[in-house]
Amino acid sequence: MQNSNKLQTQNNKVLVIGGGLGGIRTALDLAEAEKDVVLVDKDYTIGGLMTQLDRTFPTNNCDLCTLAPHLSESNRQEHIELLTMTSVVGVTGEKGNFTATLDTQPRFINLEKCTGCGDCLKHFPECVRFNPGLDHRAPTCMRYPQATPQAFSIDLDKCEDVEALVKICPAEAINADDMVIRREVRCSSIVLSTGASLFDPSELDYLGYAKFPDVVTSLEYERILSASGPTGGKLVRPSNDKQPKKIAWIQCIGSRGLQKGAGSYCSNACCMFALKEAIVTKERFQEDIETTIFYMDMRTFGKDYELYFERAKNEYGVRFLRSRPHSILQLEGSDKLNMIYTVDDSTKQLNEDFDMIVLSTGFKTSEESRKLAADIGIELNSDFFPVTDGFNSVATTKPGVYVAGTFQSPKDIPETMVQASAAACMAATDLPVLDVKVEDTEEEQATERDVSGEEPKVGVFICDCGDNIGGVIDVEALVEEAKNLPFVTVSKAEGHGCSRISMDNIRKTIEEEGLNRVVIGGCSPRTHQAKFQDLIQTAGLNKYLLEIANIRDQATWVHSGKPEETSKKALELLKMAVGAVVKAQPLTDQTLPINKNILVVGGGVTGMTSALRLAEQGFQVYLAEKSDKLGGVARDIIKTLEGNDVQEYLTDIIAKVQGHKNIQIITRAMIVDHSGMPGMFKTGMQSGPQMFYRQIEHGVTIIATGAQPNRPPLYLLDQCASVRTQLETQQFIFTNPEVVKTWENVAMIQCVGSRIPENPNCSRICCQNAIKNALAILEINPDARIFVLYRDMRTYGFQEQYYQKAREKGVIFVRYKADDPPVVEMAGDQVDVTFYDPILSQKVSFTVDNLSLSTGMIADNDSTEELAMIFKLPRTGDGFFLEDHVKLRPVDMSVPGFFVAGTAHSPKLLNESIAQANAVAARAQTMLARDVINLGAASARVDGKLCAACLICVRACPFDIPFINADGYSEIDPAKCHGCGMCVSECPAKAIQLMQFEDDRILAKVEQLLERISA
Amino acid sequence: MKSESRLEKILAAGHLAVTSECGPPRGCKPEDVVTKSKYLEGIVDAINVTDNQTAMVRMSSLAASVIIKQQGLNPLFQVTCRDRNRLAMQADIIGAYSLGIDTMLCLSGDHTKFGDHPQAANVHDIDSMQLLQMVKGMRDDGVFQGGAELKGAPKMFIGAAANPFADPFELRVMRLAKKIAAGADFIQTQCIFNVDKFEQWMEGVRAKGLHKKCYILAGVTPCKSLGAARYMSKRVPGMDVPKEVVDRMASVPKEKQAEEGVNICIETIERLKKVEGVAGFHIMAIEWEEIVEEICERAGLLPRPQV
Amino acid sequence: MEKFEPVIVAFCCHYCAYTAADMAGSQRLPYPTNVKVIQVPCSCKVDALHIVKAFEKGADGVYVAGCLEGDCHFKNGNEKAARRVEYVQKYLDEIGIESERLEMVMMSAGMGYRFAQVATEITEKIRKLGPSPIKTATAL
Amino acid sequence: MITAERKPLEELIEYIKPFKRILLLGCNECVTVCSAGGRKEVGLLASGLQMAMLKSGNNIEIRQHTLERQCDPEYVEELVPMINDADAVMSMACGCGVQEIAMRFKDKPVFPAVNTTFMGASERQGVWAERCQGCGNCLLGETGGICPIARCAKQLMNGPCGGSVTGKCEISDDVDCAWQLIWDRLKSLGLEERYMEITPAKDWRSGGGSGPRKIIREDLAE
Repeated sequence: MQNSNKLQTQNNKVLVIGGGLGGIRTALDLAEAEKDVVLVDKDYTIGGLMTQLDRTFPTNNCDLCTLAPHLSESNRQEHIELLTMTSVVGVTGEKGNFTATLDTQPRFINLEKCTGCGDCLKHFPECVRFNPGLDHRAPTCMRYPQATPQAFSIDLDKCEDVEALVKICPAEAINADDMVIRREVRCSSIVLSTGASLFDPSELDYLGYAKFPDVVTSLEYERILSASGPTGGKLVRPSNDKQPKKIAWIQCIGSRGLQKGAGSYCSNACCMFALKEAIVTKERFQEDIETTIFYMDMRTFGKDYELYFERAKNEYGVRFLRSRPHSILQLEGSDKLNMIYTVDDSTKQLNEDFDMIVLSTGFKTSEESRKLAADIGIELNSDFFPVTDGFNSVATTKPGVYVAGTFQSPKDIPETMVQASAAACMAATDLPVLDVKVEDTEEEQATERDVSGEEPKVGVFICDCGDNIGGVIDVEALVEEAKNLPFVTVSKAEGHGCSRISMDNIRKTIEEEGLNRVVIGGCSPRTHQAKFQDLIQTAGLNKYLLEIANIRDQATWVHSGKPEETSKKALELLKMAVGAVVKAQPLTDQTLPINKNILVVGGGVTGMTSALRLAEQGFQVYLAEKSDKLGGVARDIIKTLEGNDVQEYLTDIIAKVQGHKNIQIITRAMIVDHSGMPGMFKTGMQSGPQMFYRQIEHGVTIIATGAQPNRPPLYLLDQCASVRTQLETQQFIFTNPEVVKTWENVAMIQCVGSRIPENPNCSRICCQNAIKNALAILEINPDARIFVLYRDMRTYGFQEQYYQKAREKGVIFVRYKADDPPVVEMAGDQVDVTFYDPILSQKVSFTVDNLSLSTGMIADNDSTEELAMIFKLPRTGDGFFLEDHVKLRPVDMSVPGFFVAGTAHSPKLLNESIAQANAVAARAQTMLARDVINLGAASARVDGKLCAACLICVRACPFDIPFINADGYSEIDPAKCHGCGMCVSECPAKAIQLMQFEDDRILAKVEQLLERISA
Repeated sequence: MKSESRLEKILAAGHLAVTSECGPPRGCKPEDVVTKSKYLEGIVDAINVTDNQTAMVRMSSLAASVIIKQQGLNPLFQVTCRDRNRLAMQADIIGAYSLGIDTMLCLSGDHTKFGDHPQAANVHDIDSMQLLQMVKGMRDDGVFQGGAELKGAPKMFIGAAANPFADPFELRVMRLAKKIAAGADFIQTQCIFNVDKFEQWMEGVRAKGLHKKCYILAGVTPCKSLGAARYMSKRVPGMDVPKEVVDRMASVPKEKQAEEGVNICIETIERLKKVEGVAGFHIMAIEWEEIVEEICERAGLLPRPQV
Repeated sequence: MEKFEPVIVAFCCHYCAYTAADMAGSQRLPYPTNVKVIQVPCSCKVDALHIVKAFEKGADGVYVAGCLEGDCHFKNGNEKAARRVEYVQKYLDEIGIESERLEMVMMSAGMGYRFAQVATEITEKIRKLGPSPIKTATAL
Repeated sequence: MITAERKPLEELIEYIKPFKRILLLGCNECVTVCSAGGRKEVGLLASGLQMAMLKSGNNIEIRQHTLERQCDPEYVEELVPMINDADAVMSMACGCGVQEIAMRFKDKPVFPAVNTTFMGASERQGVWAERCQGCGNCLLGETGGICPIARCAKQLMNGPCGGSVTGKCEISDDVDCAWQLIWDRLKSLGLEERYMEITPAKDWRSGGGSGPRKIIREDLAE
C-alpha cells in the first residue's frame, strides 16, 4: 500500500495523524461515511497504547477481541490509505487545501506481497520486528494475530547476511533496497491524534524508580499483569521473580503540579487505572495479596465509575489512604520497599513495607507532538496541549485542524473514542460535498448458480503457504488422500492460495468442474474467510458453500518435529471440513434498505448540535423536543468555568437550527410508539398544543434527552432563601452583584444528593461548578470568605488549574466524611453551617450569607423509563441510557441504529455533551452512507412446526430478540439476531437452528473426525 | 366453667398459672414419664405432653398423658395435625377424655422434614385452626366434625399456640384473634427472649381486647448453655433470641452458663409479670425438668395456689 | 496394542479461544496433534447433545473453550456454557464415562500460550485416563 | 403445566436391559416446556443409554420419536408403524403419556423415563415450582390467588405457622411462605379483613378422596 499508485493530488481527503485507538476510530468513521482518509503512524503497525493494556475498566474486560475487528477492518476499507512508519514533516496551506509532507521509513518488506507467513522471523529472528516487548521497563509493542498491517518489518541494521534474508522469503516480498520515501498529500482537513506520552518518574529520587526494580509505573505493572506481557501474565516482583504480597499505588505522579516537571493538570484516567489494577490483582489473588492506593482525591467521576470505586473498597478490600507518600527507601539487607508517609491531615510520619510500588504516572505531550503542532501552526497552552474552542473541544486555533484523544487533554478510552468520532464529524464538514456517489463496487457481481438438488461436488484446494504448510507436510500426498473423501470431485494443491494467481485457478476449476462446494485447506478463516467467500461468489457459488480447514495455524505451525502426526491431523481437519461443507446450504445475507432521515429526540444543545451537523451534510433531520422551547438545561447556565458565554452560544445555535432547511423542529413532542428495524424505523409522536399524532420514518435515532438538575430536600433547600443550588447561585451572582458584595461568609457543600446510597454515582460537574461560582463571587467581592465542604475534589484535566487558582485566592476547602456531613440550621435570613474541621480536629460553626449546594444531575427517570420502554433501550441502574460498549462504542447503543449523546448518557459538561453530539453525528453518518445494511447470515431460525412455545429461547437470549408470535411459536428477527446460538443449544424441542452453524454441520465434523473409530 | 380442668380453675380464679412440659420417651419406658413428671409435682398446674415433638417418634402423647394422670398430676394433652386425619384425632380426643384428660393443646406440628422419618407423609387433613373448631364443636355442640352426634361430649379446656416472633408480624395478633374465634380458651406462646417484641405484640392483643377473651400463658425457656442459646437463635425457625442474650451467655464462663440461663429466665418472668394480659407462664425446660422448681421458686410462683 | 493416542475435540468460540488458537499458531507454540478444533460462534452454542454425541462416536476427551469470565462477546454465553458443561459432566458420570474427560476452559484472544498449555495438559490428562470406555467397548 | 424430571440412568438401564430395540418417545407438550422430555432430552437420553449399554457389552438399537402430545389417543396412533420394530417403549412423557401408550399397545412393555413431579409454573429460566395440587375445589378466590394447599408445607388454610421467617418457610430458605404471599396479596388488594374468616375443614372428596376422578362434558362427550 505504501507503493500504491493512488493519486495523491486530490484535496478531498482527511489526513489523520496517529494510528492509536482514536486515530483508527476517526479514520473508520470517515471511511465508513465514504470519505477518503490518509492514516499515518510512525510505528510499523497500528494500535497505539491500547494494545499494551491487559484489561480495561470499568468492566475488567480484555478488549482485544472487540478492538481486533476494528484493526483488520481498517485494512479492508477502501477509503483508508494506511501509511505506517511514516511521520509528518511539514504542513502548508489552509482549511480545505492543506499540503502535508510525509516521510516513510523503509520497512524493507513489500506489503503487497507479504503474506505474514513468518519465514523471515523463523530464520532471522534478530532482524525481524515481531517479538512482543519482553522488557517490562520498555513496553514496545504487543503482538497479536490481528496486527495491521499483517506483515513484518525488517531492521536491516541488525542483519548480517542481507542476501540470505531476501532469499528466505517465499513471496519475494523482502526488498533490501527500500528507502525513505517522501511524498506530499493534499487534504481538506487534518486530525491530530498523536496521543500522549507518560510522565517519566526517573528524575524523582525520593520515589526510587530509577534505583529499585520493584518500583514500577502503572503501565509497566499493566504489562506484568498482561498475559502477553514479559512474564506471561504471572505477577512477580521484577527484583526476584517472586509473587508480591503487598502492593501500593501512588497516585498523581507527574500530575496536579505536585512534582518537579509535573503538569499542572489532573491526568484524568489514573485513578481508574489504579483501581482497575488493584481490582484485577485482587481478583487473581484474593486474600493472598494486599493492595493499597495512596491518593489525594479519588477522581472517579465517569459513568458508573463511582460504583467501581465502591466495589474496590467494599467487595475487593482494596485499602485506600488519603496520603502523600514522602519517600521510598530500601533498607540495608531488606528486599522490601519501605515507604514513609503521612495520612490525611495528620503530620505523624508512618512507615510501611511493600513488595512492589506502582507509580500512577500521568500524561504529558511528547516533544514530537509539540513540534508537529508548531509545524502545523496550532497554538499550545502552558502545559503544551493544544488550545481548543470552549464549545468544541476538538477544534484547534487553526481552522481545518482538529485534535482528539490524549493529545487534546488527558483522558480515558471512552472519551478518546468520543472525541475521535467528533473529530471525524468536524473534519468531514471541511470536505467538498460530493453530490454524485460513485457506484463502482457492484460491477462484477456474478449471478449465483442454483445448486439445490445437485449432488454435492466438493473441490478441495490445499495451500502450501510457502514452507508454512508445504515445508512441514507433503501437500501432494494430502491432495491425493483428499481425493478419496466422500463427494470430493477435485483435489488440488494451490501454492499460496491467497495469491492472485491461485485465486484465479480456483475460480476456473470451480467453473470448469461445476463444483458446488469448496474446501480450502490453508490458514485461519478469521483472516481469510471473507477473501475466499468473495472468490467463490465470483465463480457463481453462494458464499456460504465454503469451509476452511485451518491446517496451518492448527497443524503445521504447532506440531513441529512430528511430520507424520501433523499430516494425519491435516487430513482429519480436511475430512471434517468436507463433511461439514456437504451439509452447507446457500444462505442469503440479511440486507435492509436504509431510510436516510434522522430522528433526534431532545432539543437541548446536544440534540441541536447533532441535528445541525447532520443537516449540514444534507440529511433530513426531525428534532423532537418535549417542552415548548429549544435549549434545555443550557438555558439556565450563564458562563462556563473557562468564562465562555453560554447564552450567546445558545442563541446562535438555536437560530441556526431554526433556520436550517433540512431540520424540522417538533416541540411539545411526546413519543408514543415505535416499530421497525435499524435503517427503517417508524416512530409515532403526539405534538403541539393539540397533541396531534404523527408518524416519522427514519433510519437512525439519536437519543439526546438530557438529564435534570437534581433537587434533593437536603440542607434547607427550598426552606431558606439563602440556600441555593449552584445553578441558582450562578444566576444570583450575575443578577444581584450588589447583594454578593455584602456577603461575608459563603459556604458550598459538595456531593449533595450524589455519592449516597440512593444515588451512588458522582455527578461529575459539581466540583468545577463550585470553583466557577467561588471565583465569580471573589471577582465581585474579594473579601468574601468561602468554604467549600467536599469529599473529593474532582477537578479533572485542566479544571485542576482553576481549583489551584481558587485555593490561591483564599477559598477554604474542607473535607467532610460521608458519615459525618455538615449540619445546617436556619439563622434568620442566614444559615449556620457546622462541620468537622480535620485540621483543627474539632467541630466549627459559621453563619453564612449564602449556602450553595452542589446538587448535580440525575436522570429524568419518568421520561427515560418511558422512552426506554418504547424504544426497548437499556438503562443503567440510575436511569441513564446505556451505551453498547462502555469503552469502545461509547455513543452507540446496543440496538443498532440508536445512538446516545449528552447528559442522557451520564452527567457531563456542556463541551463534553457537544463532543458527544458531534461524535454521534459521525457515527450516524457511517450508517447513513450505505444504501443497505448487510447483517450477515448467521442468525437463528425457528421451525414453527417443532416449536413448543416454551419461552426458553425468549429467556435465554442475551439480547431479548425471540418472542412468541401471534401464531403461537417463537420468532427471531434475523435483522436483530446477534448469532450467538444460545437459543439453539437451549431449545428443548430442537426447533431452532443457527444458520452457518447448523447442528448437522457441527455434528458432521464430529462424525468425520471419529468415523474410523465407530465404524 | 367450660371444663373440669385444673388449669382453667387456676386461671379463672385470677392466679398466675404455671405450666411446663414433659417429652415422652422414645421407647417403652413408662418409668421415664413418671420420673420426669415427678419433678413437676406441686410446681406447675398442668404438664404439656408433647405429640411426636420435632417430628421424632415418641410414646404417644395420649399414653404418656394417661401415665401422668395416673400419678395424680394434670397432663396437658398435645395434638398435632401432622400425623393423623380427623378420624384418628377425634377418636384420640374421645379416648383421652374418657381416661380423665380434660386439657389439650391444638397444634399444626413440626414438619416431618426435621424429624427422624422425613420419608413420612404429612397428613394435614385439617389445620390447627380447624382442629380448634372441631374440638370446640365436639365439646359445645356435641357433634363430630362430620356432623354426626356424639354420645357423651369431651369437655376439654382447649389451648392453642401462638408465636409472636414469626412473620408476618402484623398478622400475629390477627391470627391469635382467629384462634380464639375458632375455639381457643387459652394460649401458650413461643419462648420469649425478645421481651420488647413480645410487649409490642401484647399491645396489639390488648388493643383488640383479646387478653380478655382468652388466657395468655407466656412461654419462657432457661438456656442451659451458650451453645443452646446459639442453636435457638440460629437454627430454630420462628425463634427470636436477641444478640444481647447470646452475648450475655457468652460473657460468663462455661460452668456458670446454666446459672446465667436461669437468671435470664427469671428476669424475663419478672418483666412479663408486669405486662397486662399475661395470665401465666409456660416454662419449657427441655430435658431439664428438674430446674423448673428453682425457677418457680425464685420467680415467686410457689407455692401453687389451691383451687 | 499400539500406543494409545487420544482423540480430543475442542469446541472453540470464535472470538476468544479460536483466536487464541491462531495466536498459538503465529507464535509457533507447540501442542499435541490430538486436539481437533471445531469453531463455534460462542461457547454457548455448544449443545449438550454435541458433547454427548462426540463421546458416543468415540472421542476420548472433549473441551469447550470460551472467553474469560466477563469477556463474552455475547454478554454471558461463556458462563452459560460453563454451567452446561458441569451439567453434562454429571450426566457422563451417570453413563459411566469419567467426567474428567469433559472440561470447560476460558481464555482471551491474546492467550496463545494458554491455548497451547491447555491443549497439552488436557491431552496428558486424557492419556493418563486411557481410552474412553465407549471406545474400548466398541473395539470388543 | 405438568413438570417432570428424568429418572436416574441406572434405573432406566435396569428397565431396558432385557431388550434389544427400544423406541424412545418424547412429548412436545409439558415435558418439553420443562426441559424433561422434548426432542432434545430424547436425543441426550438415547445417546446416554446407548453408551451405558455399550459399556456393559450390549449393543442396543434406540429409535427416537417425539409426539405432539402423548396423552391423546389420536397422536399415539402415529406410532403404529414404528411400534412393531421395537421390543419395548420408553416414554419421556408424564405419567399420563406413559399410560396412554400402555393402553394402546397392550403387548408392548412401556417404561417411564421421567418422574412426573407436580403441576407448576416456571419461576424463571430453569426453575419450576409447584403451584397446584388439583384438589378439585379451588379456593384461590379466598386466598388472594395464592394456593396454601400446594404452596404451604403444612397445607395450612388459616394462616402462617410459627415457622414463617422473613417471608420464607421453615422447611427451606428456597421456599416462600405461602401465607406471607397470601397476606401481601390481601393487603395490596385491600382485603385484610378476609383473613379473619375461618376456612373450615376441607372436603377432600373432590381432591381424589373418593377415588380416581373423571370429568365428563355431556355436550362434548360421545
